[in-house]
Amino acid sequence: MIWELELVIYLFLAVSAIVALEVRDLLVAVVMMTVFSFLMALLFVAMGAIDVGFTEAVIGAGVTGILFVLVVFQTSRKSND
Amino acid sequence: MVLFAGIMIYAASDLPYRGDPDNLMHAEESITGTTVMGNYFIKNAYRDARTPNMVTVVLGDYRSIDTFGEQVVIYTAGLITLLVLRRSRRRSE
Amino acid sequence: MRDQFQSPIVLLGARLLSPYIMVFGWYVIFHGHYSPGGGFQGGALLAASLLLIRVAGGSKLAELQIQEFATTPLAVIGVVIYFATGLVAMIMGGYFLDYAQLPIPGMEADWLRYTGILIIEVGIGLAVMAILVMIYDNMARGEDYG
Amino acid sequence: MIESHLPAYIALTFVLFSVLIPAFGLWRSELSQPLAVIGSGIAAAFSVYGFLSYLNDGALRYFFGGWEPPVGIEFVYDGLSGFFVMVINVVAFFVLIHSHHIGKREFPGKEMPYYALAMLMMLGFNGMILTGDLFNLYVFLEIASLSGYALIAIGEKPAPYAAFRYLIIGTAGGTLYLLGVGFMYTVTGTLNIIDMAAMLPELYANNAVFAALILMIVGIGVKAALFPMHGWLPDSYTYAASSSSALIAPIGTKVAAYILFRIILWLFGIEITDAVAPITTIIGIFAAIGILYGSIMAIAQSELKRMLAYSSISQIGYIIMGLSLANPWGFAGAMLHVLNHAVMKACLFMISGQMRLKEGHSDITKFDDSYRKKYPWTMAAFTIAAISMIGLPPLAGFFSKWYLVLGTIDNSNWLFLAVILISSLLNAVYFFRILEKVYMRNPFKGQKEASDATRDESPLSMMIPTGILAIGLIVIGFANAVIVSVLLGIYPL
Amino acid sequence: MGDFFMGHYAYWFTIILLCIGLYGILFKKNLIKKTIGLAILQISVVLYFVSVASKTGDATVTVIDANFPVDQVANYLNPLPHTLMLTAIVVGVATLGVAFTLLIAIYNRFNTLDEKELIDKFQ
Repeated sequence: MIWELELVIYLFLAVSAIVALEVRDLLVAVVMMTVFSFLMALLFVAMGAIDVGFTEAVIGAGVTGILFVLVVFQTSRKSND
Repeated sequence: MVLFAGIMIYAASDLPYRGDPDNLMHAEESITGTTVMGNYFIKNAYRDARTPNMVTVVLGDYRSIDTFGEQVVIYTAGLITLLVLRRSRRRSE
Repeated sequence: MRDQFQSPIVLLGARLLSPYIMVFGWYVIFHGHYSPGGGFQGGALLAASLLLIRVAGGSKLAELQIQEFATTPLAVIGVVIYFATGLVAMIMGGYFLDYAQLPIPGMEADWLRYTGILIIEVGIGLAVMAILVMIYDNMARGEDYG
Repeated sequence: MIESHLPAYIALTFVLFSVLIPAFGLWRSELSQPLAVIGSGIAAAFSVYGFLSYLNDGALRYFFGGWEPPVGIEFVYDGLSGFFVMVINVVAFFVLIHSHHIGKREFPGKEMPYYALAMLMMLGFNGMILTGDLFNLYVFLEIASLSGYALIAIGEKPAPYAAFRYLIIGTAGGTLYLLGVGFMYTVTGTLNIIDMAAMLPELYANNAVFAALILMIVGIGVKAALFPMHGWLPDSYTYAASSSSALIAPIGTKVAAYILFRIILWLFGIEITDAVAPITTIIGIFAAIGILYGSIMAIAQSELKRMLAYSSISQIGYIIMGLSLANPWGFAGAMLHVLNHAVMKACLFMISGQMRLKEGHSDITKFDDSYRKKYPWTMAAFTIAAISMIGLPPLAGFFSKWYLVLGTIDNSNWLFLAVILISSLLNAVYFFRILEKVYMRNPFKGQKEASDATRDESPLSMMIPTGILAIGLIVIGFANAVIVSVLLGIYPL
Repeated sequence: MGDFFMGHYAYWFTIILLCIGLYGILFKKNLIKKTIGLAILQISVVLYFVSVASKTGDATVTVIDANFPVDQVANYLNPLPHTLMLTAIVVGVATLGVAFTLLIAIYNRFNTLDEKELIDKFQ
């Protein structure tokens, strides 16, 4: 529990989540979502949950990222809000 | 949503301190005298299954039906893509 | 995925990387007893190695690797491995998924549990790999509605 | 031997058949539906047998993996769960028989994944009912709801959008439930329901427990379509394929209501639930608003399935109201209403499926008196179910409302009594509207005369399940005293 | 006060993330944005569970090491929430897969993913 590190990651998490929701270009939103997942994996490892961090890195950042990109390519890339 | 935030903060104000080893979920024995799961797993995981990684033991043995359900969830998701998106070509048509 | 122009460098990188990810996936499945990892992570890594080729090289190349109609039986096999393990234990007189009742001669209860966990992790890995690839394939081909 | 493994058998039958159907279905797709019928038939037989043996031998706990409950996960087969499992499995059995022709018409070429997912959904519902572990309940909840979204997404053109809205709302609800479980786990250190219930009396002043209760009620209430969270329901039931809505409508909301019963009456108990704020009263008021809202909206609809969907919102209100009364009569009335409503709604949705198969629509404004000649037995079954829905004696629907009324009188809660009576009148309005169109002479000119129509009854595989359910309503109506005496024995206090 | 802060700041940040996710679900009109909000909500709940599993002091990760005897439970983190969260992550991925499938089906039929336009096309 290194609380300074955790605090920094928390701030980045909040920023990336807000950017992912507010940006108009959906591909950027998806990339920010992947960044969010990866930071979250980092935070899990920092808290000692290596299994959960590993899973989040592989599944959340990897596979979900690929599927998100695929959906954006299959549908439209623009968003109105 | 403000209501939700209010409820959450209200709840969090009374949660036990994070990481406190005297927490009830980390305690040796619960208030009614039954076994507390977390400590049982730490103490007995290696003895029961000869596996150093406790998470694997809990996942695969103690709570194996959870894991089975989880596999079924993934299986369900696969079947759903098959159901919603694909249409099998009949030979007769 | 729609026809993008193909970059040979990306394809070369993906082809170079894919086998190592796959080997690492199997390592994660079988080494889950001693280090972080297990069926889900390993299966997801296996799927990632297959998806990498699919993303980089398009579906024609990917057909050579694992064909689309093969994914559903693989998923079923993965579920059946887990289910049958539990069922065998149940037939041998224990509760469902009671690995100590597995009919493997010459093993104590704790080593039987060790083996049982290994078997189900392989089942989970297979099912997760097959299904993630299946989701990708079905999504990439779009819906044939109407 | 068979008794001690019974809870596992019921759930595992569905797993087995959900694996068997793809295995055979890749080879021959037309085998899927018979296999699904066989699977649910076996499970229904197990659950009826299990409930009978429960009456003789008492409750049963099944430890998965051989680990004792605080450590492992258990399935609890007591009176409440046995009753619910029996109701949903028997109803699902009849609906699956009925879906043979609908499947050929509404989703051709998709039988294999459809029936496999129907099996998985039943597995999820059975697991939710039987499990004695809060996190395990979440896993089964997700199985059931994921396959439910998929079954709804099959159907008319807007069906995927309806399913997507349901998915967003339902998953958010599931996540809130999981957060509630997290609070409970943090405070008590256990996930087992029986274990936790023993600890809670010493912790009831804790804010986190109260917040967890609210989060769980909101999360499950989304699934149960409790009044403010009902927005997903009408669209989903209307656009889904007829067999999907016939399968989900009688079962899905009932199971969510079961979870509410389990959480409020068994896990927390009435005293702890009402310790900080009068939760049960608030739920009851919402249920009352839901009853009136659903009935009034149902009158405004012209599409049969949408009308039935709004009627579902109102009927789930009765069940939740029985929970909020928290006395034995209200409990018995709610339980009896679960049984009745499952049978009635299944019957009515099956009839709307038959209308869609035969006429190609289920639009109430196009109903006329030629239907009486064309489909005499279908309309007879519809009449029985509709009258039972309104609540006229001696059909089943009357008795559940009667016991609910007894419960309100017992609590001297005159507001709820008035709500029940008013909504019965509203029910009568919207069902008699249809019955009038079918049985009275049509006032419009240029319509087909009844004598012109020839008899064109639905196929036997649809007519027999509908008929059996309609007869079942009469039987339940006459046997209500026996059922209620059993149900009163389940009440925990 | 400092003690209270150290004990609770993880909860507050988790609550902030939960509220961001809920905001995305409730107020965003684009369906892919709604899905992103859903993912944020789910991962935040995972974060809550992981943060309550931690212990102060020199507790290590959940792989047994010969240097740390298992008799003293303070040596190891609580493995149960970690296990639960493995399950919850996989369930979340399955949910997202289903959501993507439905999104593709919706786009295929209505050629838009904006909620307002979709509701306009119904009438």
